[in-house]
Amino acid sequence: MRDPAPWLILFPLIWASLAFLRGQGRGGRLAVAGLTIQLVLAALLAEQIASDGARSYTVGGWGAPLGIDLYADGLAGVLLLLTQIVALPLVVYARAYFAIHPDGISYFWPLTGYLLAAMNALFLSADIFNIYVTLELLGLTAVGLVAAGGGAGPVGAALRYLLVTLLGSGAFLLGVALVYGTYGSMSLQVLTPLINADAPAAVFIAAGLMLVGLLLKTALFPFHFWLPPAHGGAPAPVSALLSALVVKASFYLILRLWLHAFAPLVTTVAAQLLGFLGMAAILWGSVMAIRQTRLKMLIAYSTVAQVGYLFLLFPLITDTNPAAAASALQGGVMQLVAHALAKAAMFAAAGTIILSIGRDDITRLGGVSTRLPLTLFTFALAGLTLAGLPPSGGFIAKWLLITGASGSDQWGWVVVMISGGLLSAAYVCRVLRQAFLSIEAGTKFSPVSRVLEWSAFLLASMSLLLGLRSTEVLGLLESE
Amino acid sequence: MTLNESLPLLMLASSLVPGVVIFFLAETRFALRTTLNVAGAILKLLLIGYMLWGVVEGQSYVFRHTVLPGLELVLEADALAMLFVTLSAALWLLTTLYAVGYLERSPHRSRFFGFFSLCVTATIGVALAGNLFTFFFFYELLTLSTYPLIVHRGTEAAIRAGNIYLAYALTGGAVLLTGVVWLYGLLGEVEFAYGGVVAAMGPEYHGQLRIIFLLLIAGLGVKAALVPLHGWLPQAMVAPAPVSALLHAVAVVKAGAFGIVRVVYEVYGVEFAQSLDLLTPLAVVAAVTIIWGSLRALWQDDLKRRLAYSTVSQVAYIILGVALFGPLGTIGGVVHLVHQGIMKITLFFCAGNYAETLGIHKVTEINGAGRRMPWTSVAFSVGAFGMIGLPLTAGYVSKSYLTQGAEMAGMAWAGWVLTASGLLNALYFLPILYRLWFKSQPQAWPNEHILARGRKETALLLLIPPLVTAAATIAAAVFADTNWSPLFWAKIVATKEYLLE
Amino acid sequence: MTSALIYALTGAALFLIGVAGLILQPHLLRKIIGFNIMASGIFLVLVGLGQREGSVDPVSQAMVLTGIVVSVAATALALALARRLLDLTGKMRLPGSGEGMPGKKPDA
Amino acid sequence: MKGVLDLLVIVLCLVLGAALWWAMLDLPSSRIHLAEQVAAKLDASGVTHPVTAVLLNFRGYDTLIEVMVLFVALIGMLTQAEKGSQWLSAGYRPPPLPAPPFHLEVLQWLARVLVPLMILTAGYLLWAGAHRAGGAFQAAALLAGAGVLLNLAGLLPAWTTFRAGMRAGSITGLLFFVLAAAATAAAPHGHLLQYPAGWAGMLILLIETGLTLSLGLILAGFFLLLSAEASDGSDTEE
Repeated sequence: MRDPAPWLILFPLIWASLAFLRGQGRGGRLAVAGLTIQLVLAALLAEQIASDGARSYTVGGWGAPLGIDLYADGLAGVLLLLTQIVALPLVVYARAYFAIHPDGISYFWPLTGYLLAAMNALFLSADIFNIYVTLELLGLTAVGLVAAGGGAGPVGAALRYLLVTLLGSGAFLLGVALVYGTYGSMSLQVLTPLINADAPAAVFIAAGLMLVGLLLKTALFPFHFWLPPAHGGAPAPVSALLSALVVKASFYLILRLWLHAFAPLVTTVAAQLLGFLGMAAILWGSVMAIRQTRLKMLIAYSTVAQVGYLFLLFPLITDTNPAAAASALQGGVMQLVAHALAKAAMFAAAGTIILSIGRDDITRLGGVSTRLPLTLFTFALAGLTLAGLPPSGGFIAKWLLITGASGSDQWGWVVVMISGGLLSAAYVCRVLRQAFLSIEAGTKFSPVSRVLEWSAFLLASMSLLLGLRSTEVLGLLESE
Repeated sequence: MTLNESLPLLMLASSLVPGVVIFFLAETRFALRTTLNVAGAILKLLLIGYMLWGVVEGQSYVFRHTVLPGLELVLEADALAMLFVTLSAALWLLTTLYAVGYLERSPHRSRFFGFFSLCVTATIGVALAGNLFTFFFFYELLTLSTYPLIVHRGTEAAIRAGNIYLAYALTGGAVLLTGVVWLYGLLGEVEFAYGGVVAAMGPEYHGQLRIIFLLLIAGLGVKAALVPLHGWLPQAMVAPAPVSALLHAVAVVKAGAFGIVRVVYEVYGVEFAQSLDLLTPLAVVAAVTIIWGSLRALWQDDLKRRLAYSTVSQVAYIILGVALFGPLGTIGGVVHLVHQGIMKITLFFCAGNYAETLGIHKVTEINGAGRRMPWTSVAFSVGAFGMIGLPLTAGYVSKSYLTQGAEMAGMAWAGWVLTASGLLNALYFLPILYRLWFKSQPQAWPNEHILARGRKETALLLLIPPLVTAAATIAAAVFADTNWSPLFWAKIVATKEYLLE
Repeated sequence: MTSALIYALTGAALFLIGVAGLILQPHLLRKIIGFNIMASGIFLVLVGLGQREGSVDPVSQAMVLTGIVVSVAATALALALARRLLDLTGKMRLPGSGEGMPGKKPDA
Repeated sequence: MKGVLDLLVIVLCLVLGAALWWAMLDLPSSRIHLAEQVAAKLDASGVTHPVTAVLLNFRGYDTLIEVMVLFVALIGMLTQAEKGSQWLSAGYRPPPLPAPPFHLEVLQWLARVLVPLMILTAGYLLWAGAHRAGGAFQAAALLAGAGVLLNLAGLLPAWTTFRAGMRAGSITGLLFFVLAAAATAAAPHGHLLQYPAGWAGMLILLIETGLTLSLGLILAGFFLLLSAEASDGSDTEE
């Protein structure tokens, strides 16, 4: 195929629709087949980007500003590839998971398909109104997935999530309206030189509104309040998809707007503010994770903390020397990739544990180390990445970020990053510690399928190997 | 990839591959697991033998892998690395054999041996690291692979010890990382080289370099158990005896001390470090550690705890040697890296034997054990004599070089510290020996697991390793002047570090 | 100032009224209505700014149509979830602390 | 604390409002006039009404995703509705609806007269969309309105689920759109949603027809799935 880009959007749409046709709980095989093809397509696209540079695709053949363009640069290529790589083991996992736990499935498969279509479309979009539509599709599918869990907890969490995501996309759309009103175009390529030339006050307000909207969706402190119940309350495969990928989508948009179209609007104060919020997220998320009593809530709060790391890159890339900025940007993207792999693995491992012992209580995990050694090992490996310890991808990410911070003489952020890593180690250890205790009387470990254990392990080992093969990822990222 | 490039990698693989395979072996595959372990260890020793010869011949064994643009994992077998590698690999083989006997019939052996092999892999990585980044990489890996071994028993005490260890080691790692990144920021790349690499920096950087030195030493000092960063080591003695052997002799403490050697000699360069006035404070810290560890050891009734404090004190000898400016001190410190390992592992093997065979955990319970377990007690006595520094033991060799080094460096007080420490060592080891040999046996042993059968005082696999290391303790002294002694290698290292060639 | 700009200014006001309602009103139905007011405000801004120079702008009209469809979909889903929550808990309120209270430990 | 936060929200809203007004009043005229480009390319779009041209051709890709948004909302509702009897699990009973102020038969008669007219009008709107205000969404809304009217008149029971036929009906139109898009993307030298020359008008009409039927079903579903709750009790209208 000459252009894999549109097919990355069409394929999930098609298999999700077919899965819906087949009814509740059906379509797992379609998903695995579809994602396998998507993975090949994403790899193909990444290959094209790496060899020929960024690619543009005119939808409808009209071209911007009249039509909509798709645009795939290195960053988009990394995220597309990451999404399919994380999602494929997760759908394999989900098939095994829902085989044991069928009443939670509902319309999991079609919703997952639409979710992936929305993500792929979002990564590829180069038109701010189109981005808004993909954001809404992403938000509603994610809410649907959380709500499908049933019960007052998940439904309440889903509704809160829905309202937040609507508020976020509302702010984003108002920003779009202001930008369109100012320049008369929504294409990022067309807008970039226009904003560079002249930006009236309305565009600053628009950028602020869009940023706040995306922060809400990314769950950056203090907008994180909706995330732990939504991610912690959903079935494990859903939690994994949401925590690993969905929050990254809105972060990707922030990064993309910040680096390109809105770059002239960026101020050091805003960058430092984002950094401070990121710091608060790291500290607050980690401390809350340490205090949780339920395993999945701990992991969800860990996402709050890890999202904070992503935002530390803004003070490092704004008004600093180019070497430090490049290093920090690479570190941020590595953190994104490593966290996606690790968090998917971690939620999957937690799901396996919960399926096996039938409860979610951190203080009652005794015996997991002997009955589910591979799953616990998976959890620990994922924990390595979160704590940024070698040889994981998280370590490389932290190394790059710290290099960026020290290179731009912002030593405060170094302290934050390093202490954040220790806090992550603390909450991962809390789980390991309990799991090494002997089996509590009366606990029954029901057998779980090997697919559950191995698919999670695959994800965790990828997050680990990333530490040794990061040059490939960074090479793709650098392709302009 | 040429053979010389792949050899360092093969060194890692010879323990990594068996380790990974062992993880997935069923608990009952005893024979296969043991075969894998021993085969890996022997293969590693063979590789080392070949490479030792090569290093003497002037071959270079370097493996490079680019992790990031401008950042490489470098594995390089130089003289200092080979010294540590040989020690670790030889002791690994003995410890494996010992552990096979020690853990017989206990649960989760696959997990244990899997992490055990990972741990050795990390140690080999630490030893072969050719730059500071690689060193840090494996240094943290070592922390992580040791944790499951410490908590192996799954008791509350073991898990608490594990968490204390992890808290200390990870915090140390974080401090170390700060220093490493800082130094990379200044230099771009910090590859180990004889004579150091930072000396070229202008005087305006000297302030920063001092702070970085402090960060690096503090980070490494946690594992090397320098006072006041030693708190984890006595706690960790709840781990099984083979793990204690690993912690105290083969891997963890050694990695910290080894790192300090690398930083002082091959990052800063000993002359530059001296010119920055960094060595005297380091010597003072080492001296304080030596005395403090010995003093604390005096009051411990728990045998392994006493040995743990003894380690705190003995490892600081290495640091002291490093801090004594001049080749003799260097030789003493570097050779003690090996000697302390051999002697301390003997003692821990023996302590494990007493515990496994008779249920003895305390010094006060050991009365008369010499007659019940003569071979173990002979080995223990040799180890203890070595620690005190009596002639014809490895400890004597290192101590004499250290004392001369102190004089040469003009730090006579360090000589007094060594003498005092020797006395203190005698004070806490001789009473044990007295109880062993001269007190009468009690009515019943605390908990006799293994009954004596004829002349076999305990399981053979438990007995052979300490006897071998005890013999090595004596051999290292008797054959100190031959070409294959640790001392010979330490001299090669010192020659290169002081660029005397 | 053209008449179209008046729509945009009104739209901005509606947006903020809607946002305040969405955040501050505890009753779910009011929150959903708040969202709809907010969305209408945005649509007015979109059309108003697009046509502030007097000419008809089919692009902004098309975008508003798209936006309306999206907001209908979102409203339907929100209503369904709200009704389900009502059935499960007997209350037309979000469980836990309510929005805008960052970090409150959510109940298990 | 709550009061302070509420006040903060209000103050922030007021500040933002002031900023928005100030910025809008100060807006320079825009550089790009898409309306002109739309007019220039209208002939090639296959339709004569500019809004339809934007919706189904120039920015047809937005519409493709937008109908998916509608559809996903329906799936989200189905995940809730199809919990079946759990709708009223907590024992909560909504208060009974007030009785209609007029006789039900009148409403039913009205519905019987109006619904065919509504369907007819929907057809007209669909066709008219090509050259004047109208189109698939308007037609679908009318169809859904017919369903709502029938339900309120007691002629059409509320829905609790989507059986295979309804699922097929609700997805076919969308799937046709997606497949048409795929076909355009797969065509040699084609791009996603680039209609072959001369075929644009025909394809747009086909897509709109499919969408009208499916969207009608989806929009009706929004109401009829929700109304199931209210009448799920002992009400005889079921």
